[in-house]
Amino acid sequence: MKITILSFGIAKDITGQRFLEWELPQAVSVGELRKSLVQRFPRLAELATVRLAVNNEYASEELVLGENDEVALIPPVSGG
Amino acid sequence: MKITILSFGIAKDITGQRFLEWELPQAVSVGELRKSLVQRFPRLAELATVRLAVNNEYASEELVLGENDEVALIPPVSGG
Amino acid sequence: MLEIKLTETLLDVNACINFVSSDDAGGIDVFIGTVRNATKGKPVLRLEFEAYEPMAIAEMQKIAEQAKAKFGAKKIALHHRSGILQIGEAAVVIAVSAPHRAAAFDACRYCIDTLKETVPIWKKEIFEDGEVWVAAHP
Amino acid sequence: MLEIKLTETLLDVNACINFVSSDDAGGIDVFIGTVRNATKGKPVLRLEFEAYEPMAIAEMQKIAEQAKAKFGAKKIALHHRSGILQIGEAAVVIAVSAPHRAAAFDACRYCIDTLKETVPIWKKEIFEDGEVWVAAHP
Repeated sequence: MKITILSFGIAKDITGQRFLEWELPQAVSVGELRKSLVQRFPRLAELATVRLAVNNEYASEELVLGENDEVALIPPVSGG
Repeated sequence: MKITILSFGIAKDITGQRFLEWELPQAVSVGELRKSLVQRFPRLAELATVRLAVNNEYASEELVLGENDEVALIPPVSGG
Repeated sequence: MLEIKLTETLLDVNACINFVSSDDAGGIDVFIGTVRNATKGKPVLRLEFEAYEPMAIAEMQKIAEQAKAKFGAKKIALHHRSGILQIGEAAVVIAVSAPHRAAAFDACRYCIDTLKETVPIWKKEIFEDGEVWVAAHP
Repeated sequence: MLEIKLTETLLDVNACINFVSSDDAGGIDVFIGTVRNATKGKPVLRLEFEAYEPMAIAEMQKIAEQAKAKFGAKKIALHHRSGILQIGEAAVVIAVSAPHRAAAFDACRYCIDTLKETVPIWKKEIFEDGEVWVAAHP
């Protein structure tokens, strides 16, 4: 199963890329994806928070990802 | 002792004049002036409130008036 | 820095914002009070504001000074109309800048709330069939 | 009625005010967040705002809808800059009209407070000697 991962702000500095494509086994939850991301990019753990959004909506850790989902790494926002 | 009395808003409709000049005995307080005003213009008592200002400042009822003071009748304000 | 104005001409929101803008203020809050076209469902044709001018200006100055001291506002512009106003025109414009937004909001709200209680300005609503001094009676 | 905008060009405060103005709204509150010239005493040269555009717009829309429903606001314009901003430029403009002023203040404040918590936009401060993503670290 393929998903797209978008990185913004300092998260992009850490992952090094705006867009990543990842192959996942079926039935991976947002929480499980988070663990894989931190394993692959340990500096993500240094951030105050990283929320994950799926298809333009903040997602709970339990949400199970589907084919072609767009996941975004949302470090602490600072607009306004 | 002479004072000037200014009336605004509905108070002017009641007194009928923007400026009144009144002769007062010495040592009249704001509270005493208020009584005389209501006696002379009973409809002032129908207003929600009438504050008295002396020389551009809200005055306490105890303040004693002096020669040439400018007293203003301030019905409920409604600016803004 | 404070700018107090009581004027018979149209209020200028941009002038208020420009006055309070500064490179070290992070937030500006602006309140604009406009003339509504109806009161309790009854159409209002226009308004007239009467002011006890010297005292109104003195009270507005006091309010702005208090807001600055109380909330740490940086600059405040407080402009009020007098005379005849058409529907939709601004009766009051208050602009406040502050280092942080909470102070800008709080100071601006303090200004309009206090102005409506203490500044000697009176609004008369002109209807098709008569006119009424607002808030005069209990 | 809501107007949501995320743009690389200068924000227009008057356009926001005009959008929310209406003959039956008694109060308009406007918040303008500007780029400050220093952070903790250190001079800032300029700012860059990065946005996750579709989600930022969706979140701004949600916030405006909530503010309208929660406080009885009438019209809301919520405009945010992206890209490079010079000192003194507006990063965000929020204008809210409501029948009564308390609702306008409360809705406007709700919009900016919530925007700063949830809208996926990131500010990078550019200093003489480097650059920093704001609020990234604990």
